Amino acid sequence: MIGESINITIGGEAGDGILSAGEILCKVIFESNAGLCTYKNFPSRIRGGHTSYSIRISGGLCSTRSDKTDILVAFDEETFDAHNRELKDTSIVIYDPAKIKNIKKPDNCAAAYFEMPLGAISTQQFGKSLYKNSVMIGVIAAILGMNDAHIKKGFSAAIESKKGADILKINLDACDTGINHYKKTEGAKYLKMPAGELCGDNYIMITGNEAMTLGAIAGGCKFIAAYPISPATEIFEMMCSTLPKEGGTAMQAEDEIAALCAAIGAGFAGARSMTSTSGPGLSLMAEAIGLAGCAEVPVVIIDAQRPGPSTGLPTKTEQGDLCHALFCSHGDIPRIVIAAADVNESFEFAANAFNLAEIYQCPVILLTEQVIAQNKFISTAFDYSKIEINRGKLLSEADLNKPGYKFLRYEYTQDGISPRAIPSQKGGVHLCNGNEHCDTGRITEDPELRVKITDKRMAKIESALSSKYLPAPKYYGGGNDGVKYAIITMGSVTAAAVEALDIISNKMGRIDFKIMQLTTLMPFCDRAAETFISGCEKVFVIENNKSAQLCQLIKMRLPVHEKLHSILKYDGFSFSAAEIAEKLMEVK
Amino acid sequence: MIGESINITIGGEAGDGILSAGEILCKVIFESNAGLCTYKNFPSRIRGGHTSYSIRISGGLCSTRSDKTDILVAFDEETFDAHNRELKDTSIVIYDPAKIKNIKKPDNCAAAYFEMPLGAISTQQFGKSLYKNSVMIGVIAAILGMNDAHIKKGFSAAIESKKGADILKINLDACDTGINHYKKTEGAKYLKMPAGELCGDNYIMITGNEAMTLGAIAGGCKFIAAYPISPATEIFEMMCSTLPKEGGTAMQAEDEIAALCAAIGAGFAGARSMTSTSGPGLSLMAEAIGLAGCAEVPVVIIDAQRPGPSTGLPTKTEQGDLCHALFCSHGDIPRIVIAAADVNESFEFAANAFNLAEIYQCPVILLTEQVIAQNKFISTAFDYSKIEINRGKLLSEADLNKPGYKFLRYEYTQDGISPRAIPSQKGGVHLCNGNEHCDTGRITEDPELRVKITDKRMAKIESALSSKYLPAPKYYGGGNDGVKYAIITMGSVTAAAVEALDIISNKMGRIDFKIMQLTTLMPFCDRAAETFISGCEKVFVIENNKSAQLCQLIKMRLPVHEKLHSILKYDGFSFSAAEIAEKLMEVK
Amino acid sequence: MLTINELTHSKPTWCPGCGHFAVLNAISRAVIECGLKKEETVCVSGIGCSSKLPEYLDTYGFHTIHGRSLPHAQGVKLANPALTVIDIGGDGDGFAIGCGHFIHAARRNVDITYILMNNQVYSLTKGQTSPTSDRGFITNTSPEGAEEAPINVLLMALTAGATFVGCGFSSDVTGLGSLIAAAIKHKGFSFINVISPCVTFNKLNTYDSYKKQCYKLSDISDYDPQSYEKAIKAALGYFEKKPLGLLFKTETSIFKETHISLHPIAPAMQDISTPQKHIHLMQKYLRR
Amino acid sequence: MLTINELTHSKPTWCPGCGHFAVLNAISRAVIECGLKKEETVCVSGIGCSSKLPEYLDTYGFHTIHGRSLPHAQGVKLANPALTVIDIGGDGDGFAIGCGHFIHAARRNVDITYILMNNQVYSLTKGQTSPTSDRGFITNTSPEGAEEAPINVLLMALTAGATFVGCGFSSDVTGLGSLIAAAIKHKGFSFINVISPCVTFNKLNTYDSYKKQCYKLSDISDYDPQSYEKAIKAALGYFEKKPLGLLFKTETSIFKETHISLHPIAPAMQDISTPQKHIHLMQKYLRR
Ligand SMILES: Cc1ncc(C[n+]2csc(CCOP(=O)(O)OP(=O)(O)O)c2C)c(N)n1
Ligand SMILES: Cc1ncc(C[n+]2csc(CCOP(=O)(O)OP(=O)(O)O)c2C)c(N)n1
Ligand code: SF4
Ligand code: SF4
Ligand SMILES: [Mg+2]
Ligand SMILES: [Mg+2]
Repeated sequence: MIGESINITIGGEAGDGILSAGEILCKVIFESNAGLCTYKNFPSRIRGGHTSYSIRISGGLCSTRSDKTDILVAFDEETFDAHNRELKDTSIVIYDPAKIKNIKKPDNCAAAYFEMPLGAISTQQFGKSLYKNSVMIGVIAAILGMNDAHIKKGFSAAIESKKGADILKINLDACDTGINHYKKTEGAKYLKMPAGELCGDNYIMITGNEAMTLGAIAGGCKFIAAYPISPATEIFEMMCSTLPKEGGTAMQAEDEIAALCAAIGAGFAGARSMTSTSGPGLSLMAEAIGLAGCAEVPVVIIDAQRPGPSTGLPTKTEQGDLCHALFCSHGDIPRIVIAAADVNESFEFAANAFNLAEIYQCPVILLTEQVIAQNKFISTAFDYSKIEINRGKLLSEADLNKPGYKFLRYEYTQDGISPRAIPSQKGGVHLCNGNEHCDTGRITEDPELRVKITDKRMAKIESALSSKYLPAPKYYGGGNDGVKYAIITMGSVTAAAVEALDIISNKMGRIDFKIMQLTTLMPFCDRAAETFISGCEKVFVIENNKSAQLCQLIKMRLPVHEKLHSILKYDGFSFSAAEIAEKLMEVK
Repeated sequence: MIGESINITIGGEAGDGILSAGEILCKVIFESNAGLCTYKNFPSRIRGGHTSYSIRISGGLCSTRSDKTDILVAFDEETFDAHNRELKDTSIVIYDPAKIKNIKKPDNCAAAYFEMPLGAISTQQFGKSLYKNSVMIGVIAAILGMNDAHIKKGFSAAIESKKGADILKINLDACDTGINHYKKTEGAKYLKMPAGELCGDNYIMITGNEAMTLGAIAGGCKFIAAYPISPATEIFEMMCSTLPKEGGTAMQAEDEIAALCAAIGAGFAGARSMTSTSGPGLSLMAEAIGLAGCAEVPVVIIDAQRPGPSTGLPTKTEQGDLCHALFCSHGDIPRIVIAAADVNESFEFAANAFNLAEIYQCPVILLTEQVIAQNKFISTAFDYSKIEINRGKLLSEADLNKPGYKFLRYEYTQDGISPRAIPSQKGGVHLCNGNEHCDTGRITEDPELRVKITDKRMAKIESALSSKYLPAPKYYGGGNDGVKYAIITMGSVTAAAVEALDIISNKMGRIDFKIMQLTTLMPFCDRAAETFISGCEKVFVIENNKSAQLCQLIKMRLPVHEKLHSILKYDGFSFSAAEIAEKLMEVK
Repeated sequence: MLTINELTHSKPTWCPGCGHFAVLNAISRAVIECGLKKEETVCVSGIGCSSKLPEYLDTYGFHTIHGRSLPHAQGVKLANPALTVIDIGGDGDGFAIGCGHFIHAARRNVDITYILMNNQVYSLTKGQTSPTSDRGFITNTSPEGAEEAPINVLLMALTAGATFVGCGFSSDVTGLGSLIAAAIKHKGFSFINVISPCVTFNKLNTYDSYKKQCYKLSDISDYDPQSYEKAIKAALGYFEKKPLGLLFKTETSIFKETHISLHPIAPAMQDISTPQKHIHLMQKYLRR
Repeated sequence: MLTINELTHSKPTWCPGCGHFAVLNAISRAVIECGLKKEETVCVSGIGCSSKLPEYLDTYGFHTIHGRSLPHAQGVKLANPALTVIDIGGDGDGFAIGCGHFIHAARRNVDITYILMNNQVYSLTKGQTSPTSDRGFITNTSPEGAEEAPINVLLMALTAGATFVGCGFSSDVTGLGSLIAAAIKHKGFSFINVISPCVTFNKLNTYDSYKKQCYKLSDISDYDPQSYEKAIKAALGYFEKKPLGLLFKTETSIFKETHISLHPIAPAMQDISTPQKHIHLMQKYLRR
């Protein structure tokens, strides 16, 4: 449960340096032992256009945005248009008059407004307006009564190594100026910074993309081929700088088809291998996904979702790739589709995706979303000791050359999994094939063999259901008995839904909701979903897309159509807890 | 009901000229006023490998294969391996000893075997073995007592225009030789040729691919871009030779992505436009399908299905692309997916696909299957007078320039359909866009507009449900009342299922089955399916794929999971009526 | 005659100083110079900073998907050859994901104009190595510097059979405008490589560094754009010295030329209201 | 040492007389000549008659999808640089759908060998125009004759930056075998265009017609495969006179060369059993 939290939103033009200001602020907050998550909102253009950076601060961990703002900093008028609805009576609004002529205020709101010529202060004091953001951070620090030591540490963590001690000093001075300026402001109001509960050195501040990358490397990934695309680019960029030092290699492909095919080639050759992309790339990969399924090559595809269709909204968030991930590619292939909800799952699922890929020798699609991928979260440090490596039926050269053993790459087996060898291994020479083949891998058109190999291939889906590496559903909220209403979520919606239940129980005392978060979408565990739903009167499937893709999947598996109710959002933003709570509070 | 039918199967190596012999035989049969359908079985290689050509002859129309053979002609030993199970006690087997050493006979079968040195006869009589197939046709003609005039006409239709009168004469002589040879054979057995009921000049003999092509052209298609791929290549090839003469144009693209994109470009420019492909190509098109959906460009995609996954079995048949067609491409787009079951539907649906594409301004995927696409069927001539052209909300220049009218390409409307203009039209200048856009077509990232345009776009699916151009489900078998068992089919399975009911009623007197053929898969008409199913105890969904894709679609729409039972086949062959009947006869 | 203002739809969102402004301006000038009407001009693009250009131009336009603008543009032109089709895009769009389409568009010789807005970097995705990036160029995806041989787009265009190949520079809008006008007037596939600096993500290849590398072909006394050999030679030198102006031009039959001349009414413009018109095609399937 | 027999997996299903037999034979000879082992050799292909080759070769193999063999082959090699990777395919596979990948493979200079089995036609799909088909070639998809300029694959390879470019002919297995052996030994991306007639679907370009067009580069006294200019010149003449032998060869650093030398254990061969080894990467996200 997220007790009291403070939400800070800074709005302006991209050129205003809001992004780096936000990053510094995050580091300061991190030092205070508080929890935080950010919500960046920026247009698909390089400069200009309204941009905002929100930071939600809580005592403990927190992983979903708030749609109310306690402190709003405005560098331009559009900030008012975009964020006025987030203001409440206790809010404090700071605005720099430089680009603002009209202060648009929301009706019936007692928020306090303070004009702060942040740029001018910076210019006056330091000769250029460059430090206005540090002045601004000072103002925020003053409002929240932030601890001096935290500020120093935060600034130095953000600036010193990159820009040196001199620049750090100016920025700290600017921050001080801001603090003093605010404190001297007439009628200055103050808010309470949540008391940090995250003591000790076991916490990290990280984005979903960074967590995915760490997870993939921990999971033994040694090859990535990818093509830049928002919001997945950071995974590939981080891989490019990191993987070579960890013994792996990264290749920038000419397009997403080449990226996945190169990853498949590397997977065939025995490297744990992946690609990272977003919707348009995933669409292009449909044929190669089918090849990996047919030829039974392990490969991991991370899809950081953004709103489609087509190019859609490249810098916003959505959960609209589910159906494509589940059903793309002609013909029938075994595949695994899992979805991470936060940075911890990003790490853990990424690592396990490689186990699943190698054990079941099939493509594994790991879904994330822009809102997780590109925002920062404070989390407990990832538990590397929990990561196991399991390479499935990959044989050693000794196995391959046991007397009397005849290696058949696509041997017909009960569990659908055949022994695997990789090039360079003696005794494992075989043909990997996307044409229909028999157990040796050579082309066959024989109808009986076709049935046999198809049954074998598809049996893996069933086998995977019992794997310990396959993420299990997670449950939140009321226990099972007597709970009338069920909620099903995946990915980022989960945290918002969990908090929504808190809101509802606080406001109404209602505790008649419970939540199941689906982490594995394919193979689908009918039993778990059925057990969860049974006994409930209504089931709310909450998802970030237009056509209720998760709901459609559940319907496909279980005849519970009448119970299912969709709560959908597809405006490019993630759900807030309050939004969900509002919808659920109407439920009777 | 198909009454008595005769099935002829000719087997040998591809080089044996079986294909052209089959074509001649078809023409002869066509002349006799009988009905027929063929079943070609050939490997994915150019020469060699076992090939067979089956022709099923019936008095009236017939559109599904038989799995029993009345006359088997064997040029090689593999013919026995592949077709022995089709023999029955009354079957006649003709074999040319040239390449056959061992005659493998099935157990307990009284079929009559006749050695006929077809090649040798040809060489002896005409100096080369080239005419062995005409000799063979003579043998078949003798067995069936075919009419001389029909033979002459058939041969001349097949040969004369291509090869001239001299070649025709030799072939006719060879055929005569065959007839006489057989008649003189000791113990020669004879079968009865079904009496042709298809009198008059209103019949055609045509393949599914040819029918699709005629349909597309009748439907006003003026542009095709495609890339060769079995079993769709013939559509594009026929378009290349035909379309330019009909005022349109054809472009061989460098790949399937370019093909669909060029077709989308032409659709945007105002030409009725299409591409044709098979599974691997459809997979590659996923992203561009999303673009057509987002940018609302009319385009038709014909997918002639072959067995996947991946390259799979290029010359065999399957219904495995359904899920991809329904769900491919990231994000949510409006699309229409329809499936043809025979040559008549191929023609009609192809023509109407262009109406649907233009009215609903979205991609229309028309599914066919190798078994329909590449086989010949005798059918009533297509009714061109029933084809209507409806261009939907495509405005004229006069409309566009009405005083006071402001054209908005993506105007928000109730039915989701916006007015459309095409380049060259004054007053219609606009931007077509795959980025999220507002009503003018220009990029927007505004959350409210995003919701508005998404709702508009997706409203078209609902609107399309009531279109008269959208193929309605078809019903066969028992009336609604008291029928306990329902069968749901799509595409080629339908004819086999319909005949299966005849078999069951003949053999067992059971009339407790009824069939619904789904012709439109998206948008899905819940009401029709629900009405059909309600009251039935069990529903059998019969389909040509491994993962029961049609069944999954039905489950997604209706909570009838417990009633549904799948009958699946995925060995590369289509269902035969007998196979289905066998399964259904067990039903209690 | 149209004015630049009439051709402007809205204010570009490019960074101040971006080379792409000049391309927009030059295209507008060329459209005017060629006396085209808004409604007979179609501007097609892929995805990238560059590919946003049609958003700002008030002609018919199609903002398609990344790397696929050329197939779309060819479809537009083949459906209605009376239209003037200008395709634009970036170096990532055109030569990474779109590379195959470029080669095939060039050899197909459909009568369209393709303008490459070459800044040697992926900009809209915030600065990664592109296929035209110089060796050694350091980005987040090439922290040790780009290793691949950069694509010589001029040589590639000549190799693929483009019938008009030119090179412009964003710092010379006038020259670029007339080069684009010439390309539009050319019958066949015309290609113009525009050196169009990205001031935000490419600090290696700047206006200044480019200026030092460029020379005008018109200053070379014996240069002859009809000579394929000379063009190849000029193109071969591209990485050291960038030739501005018209490299190569030849007249040959365009794709579907005979069809276009035999059918004065374009595919998109044909009357399709009488399906019966095509019933003759069914004839050959009838019984004889 | 291996024998041809040991390298043979099964009987090819190609038509009698097909040029592809010679390529299979020549590859086997080259593998033997280079002293390779079965298990260290990987033969990757796309889809086509030509692409069936790995079905018949008893080394590791990967029969992938149409047009994408090169990305797969590069993935294999980068995952395990100790392997010898031979990629083969047809002109449709490599230069229609695969054209972009070819350009990028060449410029990336991964150390693999790519053998084009060029019959100027799509054969497995029964005879359509391919990107290397001669102008005027009549097929079912070009009933009036192909209109597009054929791709000059040698020129394209040189333009794209291939560091080894050769040309062979199926009627000279011995010559082809040693050319392939040289390509395998070459450090970098090597490309060999093999003129490999389709006796079934290409009646225009036959063994006989090719023979008349071919000449041996080794017969040209002053030919120097180290000269890029001479190579370009020889390639430019390809449509009239086909140069057999080694056109061009240059040594330059291969893709990821520094990485490969710094990490003697290949990515595919690394021990991955201790995830904890990478925990240091998490450090920078911890509170200071
Ligand atoms: C299929 C697909 N892959 C990737 C992207 C992401 N993406 C958008 S623009 C771009 C590159 C832009 O570079 P360039 O074409 O050179 O244009 P510039 O921004 O430099 O003008 C990429 C990779 C996408 N939109 N679609
Ligand atoms: C994505 C995809 N598109 C199309 C095809 C069909 N196809 C198979 S082989 C081939 C062309 C083969 O030509 P080429 O590569 O020249 O090889 P050849 O048969 O001539 O040796 C095509 C188009 C396919 N298998 N996959
Ligand atoms: S990022 Fe570069 S290419 Fe994009 S608008 Fe800015 S300067 Fe232009
Ligand atoms: S069709 Fe042509 S390429 Fe294919 S096997 Fe036969 S001769 Fe060879
Ligand atoms: Mg660029
Ligand atoms: Mg070929």
